[in-house]
Amino acid sequence: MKEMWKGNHAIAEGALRGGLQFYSGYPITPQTEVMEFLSFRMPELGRHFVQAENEIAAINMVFGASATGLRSMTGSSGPGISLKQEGISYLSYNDLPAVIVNVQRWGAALGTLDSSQTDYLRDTRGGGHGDYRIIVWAPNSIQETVDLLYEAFEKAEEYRNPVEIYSEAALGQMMEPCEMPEFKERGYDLEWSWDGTDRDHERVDMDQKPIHHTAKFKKIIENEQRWESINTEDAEYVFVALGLPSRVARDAVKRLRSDGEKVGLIRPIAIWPYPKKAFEELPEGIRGFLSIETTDMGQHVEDVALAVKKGFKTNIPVYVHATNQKMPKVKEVIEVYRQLKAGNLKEAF
Amino acid sequence: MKEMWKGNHAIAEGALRGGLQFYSGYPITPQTEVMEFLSFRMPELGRHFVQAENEIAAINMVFGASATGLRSMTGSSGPGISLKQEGISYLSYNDLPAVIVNVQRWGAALGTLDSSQTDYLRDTRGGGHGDYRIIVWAPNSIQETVDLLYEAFEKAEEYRNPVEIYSEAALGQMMEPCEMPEFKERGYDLEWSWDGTDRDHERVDMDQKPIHHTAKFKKIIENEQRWESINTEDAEYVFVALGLPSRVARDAVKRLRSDGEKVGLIRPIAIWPYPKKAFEELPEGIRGFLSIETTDMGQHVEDVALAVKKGFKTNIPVYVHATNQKMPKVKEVIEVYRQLKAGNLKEAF
Amino acid sequence: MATLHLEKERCKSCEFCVTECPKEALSTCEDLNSGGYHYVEVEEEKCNCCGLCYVVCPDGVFEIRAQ
Amino acid sequence: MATLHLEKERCKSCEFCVTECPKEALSTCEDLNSGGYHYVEVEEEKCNCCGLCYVVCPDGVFEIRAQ
Amino acid sequence: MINELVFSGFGGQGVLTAGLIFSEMALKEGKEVSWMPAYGPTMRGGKANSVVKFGDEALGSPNMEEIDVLVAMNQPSMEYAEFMKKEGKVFLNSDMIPDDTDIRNDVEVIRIPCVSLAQQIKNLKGANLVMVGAVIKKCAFFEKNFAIETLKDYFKEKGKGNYNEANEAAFLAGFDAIK
Amino acid sequence: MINELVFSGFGGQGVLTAGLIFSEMALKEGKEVSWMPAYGPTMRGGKANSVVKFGDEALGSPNMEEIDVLVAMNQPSMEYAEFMKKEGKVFLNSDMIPDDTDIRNDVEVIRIPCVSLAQQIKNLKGANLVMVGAVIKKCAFFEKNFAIETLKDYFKEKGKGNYNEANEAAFLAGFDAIK
Amino acid sequence: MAVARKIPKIMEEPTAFCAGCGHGILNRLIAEVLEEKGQEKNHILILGVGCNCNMNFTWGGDKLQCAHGRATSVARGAKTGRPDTLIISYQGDGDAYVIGLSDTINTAYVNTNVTTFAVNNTNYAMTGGQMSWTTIPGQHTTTSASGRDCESTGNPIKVPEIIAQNFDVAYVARGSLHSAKEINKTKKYVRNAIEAQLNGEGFSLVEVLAQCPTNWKVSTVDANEWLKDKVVPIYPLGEFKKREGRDDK
Amino acid sequence: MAVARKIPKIMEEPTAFCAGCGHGILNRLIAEVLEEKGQEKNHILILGVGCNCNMNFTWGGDKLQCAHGRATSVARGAKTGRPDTLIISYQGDGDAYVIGLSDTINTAYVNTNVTTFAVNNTNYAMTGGQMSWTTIPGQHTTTSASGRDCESTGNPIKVPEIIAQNFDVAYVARGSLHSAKEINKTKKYVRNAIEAQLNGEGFSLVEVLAQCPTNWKVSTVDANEWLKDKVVPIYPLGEFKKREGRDDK
Ligand SMILES: Cc1ncc(C[n+]2csc(CCOP(=O)(O)OP(=O)(O)O)c2C)c(N)n1
Ligand SMILES: Cc1ncc(C[n+]2csc(CCOP(=O)(O)OP(=O)(O)O)c2C)c(N)n1
Ligand code: SF4
Ligand code: SF4
Ligand code: SF4
Ligand code: SF4
Ligand code: SF4
Ligand code: SF4
Ligand SMILES: [Mg+2]
Ligand SMILES: [Mg+2]
Repeated sequence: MKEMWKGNHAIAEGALRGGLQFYSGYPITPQTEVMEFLSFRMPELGRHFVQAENEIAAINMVFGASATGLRSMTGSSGPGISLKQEGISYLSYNDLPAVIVNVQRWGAALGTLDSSQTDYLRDTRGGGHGDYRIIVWAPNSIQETVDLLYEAFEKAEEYRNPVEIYSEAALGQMMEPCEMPEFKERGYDLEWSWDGTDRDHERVDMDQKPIHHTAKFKKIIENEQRWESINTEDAEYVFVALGLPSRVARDAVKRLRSDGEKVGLIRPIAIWPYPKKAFEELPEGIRGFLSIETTDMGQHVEDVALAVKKGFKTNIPVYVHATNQKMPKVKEVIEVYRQLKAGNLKEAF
Repeated sequence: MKEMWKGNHAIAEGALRGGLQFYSGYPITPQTEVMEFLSFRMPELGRHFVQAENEIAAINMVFGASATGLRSMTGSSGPGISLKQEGISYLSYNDLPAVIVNVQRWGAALGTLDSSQTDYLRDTRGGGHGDYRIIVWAPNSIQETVDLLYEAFEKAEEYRNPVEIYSEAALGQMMEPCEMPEFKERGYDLEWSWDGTDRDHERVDMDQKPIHHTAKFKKIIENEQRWESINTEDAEYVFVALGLPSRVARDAVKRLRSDGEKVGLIRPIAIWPYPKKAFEELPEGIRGFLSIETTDMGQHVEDVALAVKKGFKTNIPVYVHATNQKMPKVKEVIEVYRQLKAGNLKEAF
Repeated sequence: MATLHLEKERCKSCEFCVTECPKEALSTCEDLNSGGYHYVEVEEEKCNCCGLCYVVCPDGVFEIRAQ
Repeated sequence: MATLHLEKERCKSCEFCVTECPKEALSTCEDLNSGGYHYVEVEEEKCNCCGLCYVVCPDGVFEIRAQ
Repeated sequence: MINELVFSGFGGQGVLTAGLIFSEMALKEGKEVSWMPAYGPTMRGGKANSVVKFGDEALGSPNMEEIDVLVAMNQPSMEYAEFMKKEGKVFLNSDMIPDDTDIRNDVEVIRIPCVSLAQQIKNLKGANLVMVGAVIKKCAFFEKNFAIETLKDYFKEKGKGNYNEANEAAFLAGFDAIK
Repeated sequence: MINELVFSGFGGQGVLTAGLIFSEMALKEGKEVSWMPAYGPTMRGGKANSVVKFGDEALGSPNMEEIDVLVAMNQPSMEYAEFMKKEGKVFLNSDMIPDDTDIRNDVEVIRIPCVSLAQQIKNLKGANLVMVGAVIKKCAFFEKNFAIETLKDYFKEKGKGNYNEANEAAFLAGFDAIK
Repeated sequence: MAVARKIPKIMEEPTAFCAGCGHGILNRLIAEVLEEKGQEKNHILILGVGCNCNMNFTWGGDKLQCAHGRATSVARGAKTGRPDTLIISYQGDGDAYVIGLSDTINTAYVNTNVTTFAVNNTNYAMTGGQMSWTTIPGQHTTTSASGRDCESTGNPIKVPEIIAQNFDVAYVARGSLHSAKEINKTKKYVRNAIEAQLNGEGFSLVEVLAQCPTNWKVSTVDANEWLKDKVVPIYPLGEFKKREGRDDK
Repeated sequence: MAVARKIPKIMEEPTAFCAGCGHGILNRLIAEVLEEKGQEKNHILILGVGCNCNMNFTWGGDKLQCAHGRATSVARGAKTGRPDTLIISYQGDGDAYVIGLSDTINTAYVNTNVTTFAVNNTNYAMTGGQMSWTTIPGQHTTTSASGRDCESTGNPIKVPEIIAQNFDVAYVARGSLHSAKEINKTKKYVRNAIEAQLNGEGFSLVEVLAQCPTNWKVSTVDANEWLKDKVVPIYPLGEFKKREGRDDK
């Protein structure tokens, strides 16, 4: 049965349904509601909630809990996720599963509470040290938020790597009808996990690490690209957008199509691994790509450009419409498109 | 007079010659020598050395010292720089100058002490939260290390933004002849700095921040691209490499040229802003680019691909030779080039 | 002689002053200030300018003017 | 009766045991083990198997075998 | 067709709740719905609002874009009139918004003295429900009894079912205020 | 032309110092030089080495690539022989490396009993300088007296000038060991 | 006796705190002392992250907003840059004692000549009232919905006591803002702390127990009672480390 | 009296520490107690970052390498996952008391049922001998080249005392490794700490003063003297918090 769910609560309940056993976090707007919800819901379910003294302790408790076999999660926003970068690097390179929730707010430094996507490059490229990556999923509705969280632990365990849920302040605050799935438990053992008996942790020798991890990441790149394509079959221009702005882009496509414009939309759901395959599937004859994103200088556009470069023989221009801390509007996107078509926009790449 | 200087000591002395007044850091191999050197040299010169309790406190002390007008620096490696990301984000968005030294070691998590460039994406894209950037300079010799540090504080103050020195373990450990410049002091006031009188700090209103900062970063992008081009005038293939591996690439170019091969080299000195202009200057007819880097999966290659996409009408393939934690050798690079030419290499982008 | 002055626009109606005043000289009024608060008024004849209201007020509403 | 055994390959020649032995039964020898250390030897007749050498040794060289 | 409703006023005037009640109606009817509260910076100065969108297709941005119905509980809320569609309806709280307020003349203005009406039925907190009743009558998005049932269920689930008689009265006061 | 020299041995055998002394000579002659010590992982198990490159052009990698001269103070150092150029020279410490050790036959092997020679002049710590002397004589990279002066200056700057007589003796022992 | 009193110029801008918020009172106390000491134009408030962020828009003296928990580290840097300027960190309990515990203790450890005011309102107010390490046993917060369970989450932390007993610092005290009498005492502590810095005596810390009616979910007037009856009994008031040779003060 | 003694199986692999390193002795003490208690196959050592990283290759029981300073936080997570397994953090003084100060104190604060062994060798050994907060006054290190100046860098930190006096934990002690007698006492502390955890009594911390001849730049034998004569006088030995009702032990 569908009920109205708030995005942040949906993250919490979706994770619980997906098997969350251990959460540790530190308050920060606009993620706090996830933790507030879990603070009473987890004891109710006999699971483990810890309010940590800071974000670093939180991710390291997750490190310990995950190593000992618990489905573990932490979450934060802006500066809090920055503080977790060392820990995320450790999780990924020690092949530990975990779920990390980033309910993004706008800005560097203290920032604001505005909804935004300004953590794109950090989160998709590993803001910690070394050559690691984490799987990053960007839902654009409450239902998808729940569905992704429901799946996240299994994916994290399959690859023994963290999975991040890349949410946005507005997506955390809004409500939508949502069907909650049944509670599930892990149906298998993590035989490599730590139980005190010194059994095989499938650890990798230092000098084999680059090879081992590159193989892991390549496998993820091959198997875990996710996206949604709309009206791209015959498109001349393709919008690329993720998260909430993708819904604006979808509406813009709908309106433009009804005006006879050949536009389409690619919506990356996984933003790492980036859905390059979505671009490889596109028809010939595309004249341009437009990334629509709530960043200041354009971040996602880099991935669009890389995918376009890789996916086509010719060099197709890539444009960006970056709206800072403001959600784009349909009219505005249509106007940008018209400017683009009229040749008044300078390409980003 | 030239003397033999060790890279890490050269960083320290170069910074002092450039006016360093305040250093705060925490030990970590292979950066510790910078701090050990400063620990006795700064008191000698009547300047301020603080061994901090951790990397986070260190960067935040730098935040306070920089705000009150001191030429300030911190440094670390791998995990330590990850811990500083929140602080770097604060520095950049509060328009505070500072110098950050990253003497890179290989790897995510604990990593190893091997020389590497695996922090490329983090450092060039802002591993902290929000849409900020820092200027990042990658020297490839001890003399250049000194010269860049000598200039770093002025550049940081000109744009009121951190400047990072992107060094590598091997570059920190090796010795080369080096001419130390004279000591210099700042010849001007930081009128916006904090002195307790509540004078104008030229702070920017919250909703103007994206505009203000985008303008600042655009100006840096326009003015601060730095690179060295070798034999590119008539090149058919261009190597792109930075830091120590660029010296290997240079030797490879030299040898290949003497075999009649039309190869050239672009060596980015600033890796943010990335020297796109170096690519725009190139002749037509280039058949491929090869990024040579000590990363696991290829990181710098993304910037090469973006620059190539932006710089050319056609889509020229970009290849990568990523050597993990091992310094490439000239012979090996030549072999990779031959394979590339023979069509045996798959392009990265 | 001293007098008590109130800058009613600053008042947020917390009533700390009302509780603290030894002379029961203070009370919130019916009217709202522009912040939407029922601000505090003083019955001047009761007030002895002891200043306790000044001490407890979080919003800097009071001033005591010596004359 | 007990006997003291030394696994000479583990010895790093720190001489903690030499200093601690109440019977002056231990000393480093001229030879090197494969780690390059002048390992320790015991004069069995002096040793009373008190076990103090075992206690202070950082490298697990000693074993006392009861028989 | 997608409907975009905005409920706006001071914090405490029940504009979030009004939006949620509409959301529940749309949900029950099997429609797509999104409800978006003002939060963070937009809330500064005690302002509050919620945006409800519902319809049969997947919904785009949950934010204000082109408003069909604006319920304005106080004067500052009138700033959102600029985002209204032509021919859109603005329901204004005539107890707090003077009649001489400047309003675009391409929208339909419905003045409801919702505070007075609520006062009359001794349910001062029900002014928002008065507005809900008025919107339901005027726009006929949902059937009257269905709306009342949904409203009651909503409060019952929140554990506030014992006020439901008063709530219904408030709804009806608004409903009947539309001729 | 670039020369690549590798000094290799156990920690404590002075292989870093030997490399540094060569670096100083090259520097004084106005050449490009780089000196690279083994550090971190390569140092495990007490191994140490330093790579010196010098020449007239800008230098490439400071690491081992194609060795012209290998000074091997102990057996494990012989593993680097694989990186030697054809016709390269390997100076081996014949006190610690048995004569029957397998060595590529496309390199020139020079056996120096540097420990015994150092012992003879009662400067056990000077075995590395014996090797320096031998290399100078054999390869003639630098002039004999210039080499001795540089060596002495090097120790003087380190505050260890008072051992310089013994150091010179060690150098000469190696120098003269080459016929 | 009638005394002429007027809020300090630094406080001219109305505060942006809730009605009945203790921050407002402490703002005034600090401003008064700065004025008395002639330091209106010679101080930098290093602002932690919490409700005091509002002071960015109202505090009429110099101020520097820094990252959550880092104010004392920033203060250490700033004092190096401006040794002759009063460097004062202004932080909440969450900021100074929880995320910033290491920064605070280390500043005490090296006894840097700066001053910290830690406003203890027993919760994370800015983020909507979560549990803090200062939350009292049984207190309801948004992350201790059925009352704080100290068995599993620890007992109220007393950083002033820890610092006074274990580190060589200049001055440590705790005051409360629940009545005129306590406010006046607290002002004395504020003055001592600032004087200590002016005299170069070392690190000074004053914890201030403050009302947060909004998150305590009580009326403003009840907040004073709650502070007096529930909070003060747990957090003893007074000077834990007196200034050397100044017991008279 | 002759007693049969044999190094525990967990210690079978030779250590990778320097000659005369205290870590080796402590490794054995812990291994012995684990064996006595039958916990060889029921413990996880959470390894901090320091010279103890060498134990990744030698320790014959379960171990988990974590980030510098975070071992106690990792231990908290691990204990949740494996409540019936001994969770023991093994850290250096820099790891546990400097970068990890907040983690250590917070684990004590919530009194998690885990054990911490903190090896205090008065320096950052792994990175080549920098000053630590435990470095003794006047001690020469690579970042206190002319001897530690406590005036500007703080006095030796005594975390066991701070924790025993301010937090409600199960057991706190400090031992030394400079003689057989002290080693035997230290073993008693190690045993108490582990027993406390086995009984679910809460957090236990044992600081162990250990030789680091390499970075002290003295001979191994002199290191024992130095430890006894210079270090022990600054760091009192003994039990600071005894296990409840177990003063006899
Ligand atoms: C690194 C980081 N983590 C979390 C936050 C979110 N945050 C802002 S204020 C605050 C707590 C403030 O509580 P306190 O210090 O007690 O101040 P108060 O608001 O109660 O006065 C938190 C957790 C942040 N801004 N940065
Ligand atoms: C975040 C981070 N900072 C710094 C380091 C470098 N580091 C490794 S070990 C160490 C100090 C170890 O000292 P201690 O904990 O006292 O252990 P010891 O080696 O003395 O036994 C440091 C600073 C690191 N690995 N990670
Ligand atoms: S000055 Fe004293 S008597 Fe007058 S109103 Fe204020 S508290 Fe009351
Ligand atoms: S204390 Fe101040 S703000 Fe509060 S009611 Fe009195 S005058 Fe108003
Ligand atoms: S057992 Fe006792 S007597 Fe025997 S060698 Fe060891 S210490 Fe000496
Ligand atoms: S104590 Fe152990 S390692 Fe040290 S000398 Fe004696 S036997 Fe060897
Ligand atoms: S929430 Fe509490 S602390 Fe924050 S301003 Fe309001 S009353 Fe003050
Ligand atoms: S450096 Fe010190 S602590 Fe580390 S292994 Fe060697 S003696 Fe032990
Ligand atoms: Mg608080
Ligand atoms: Mg140590």
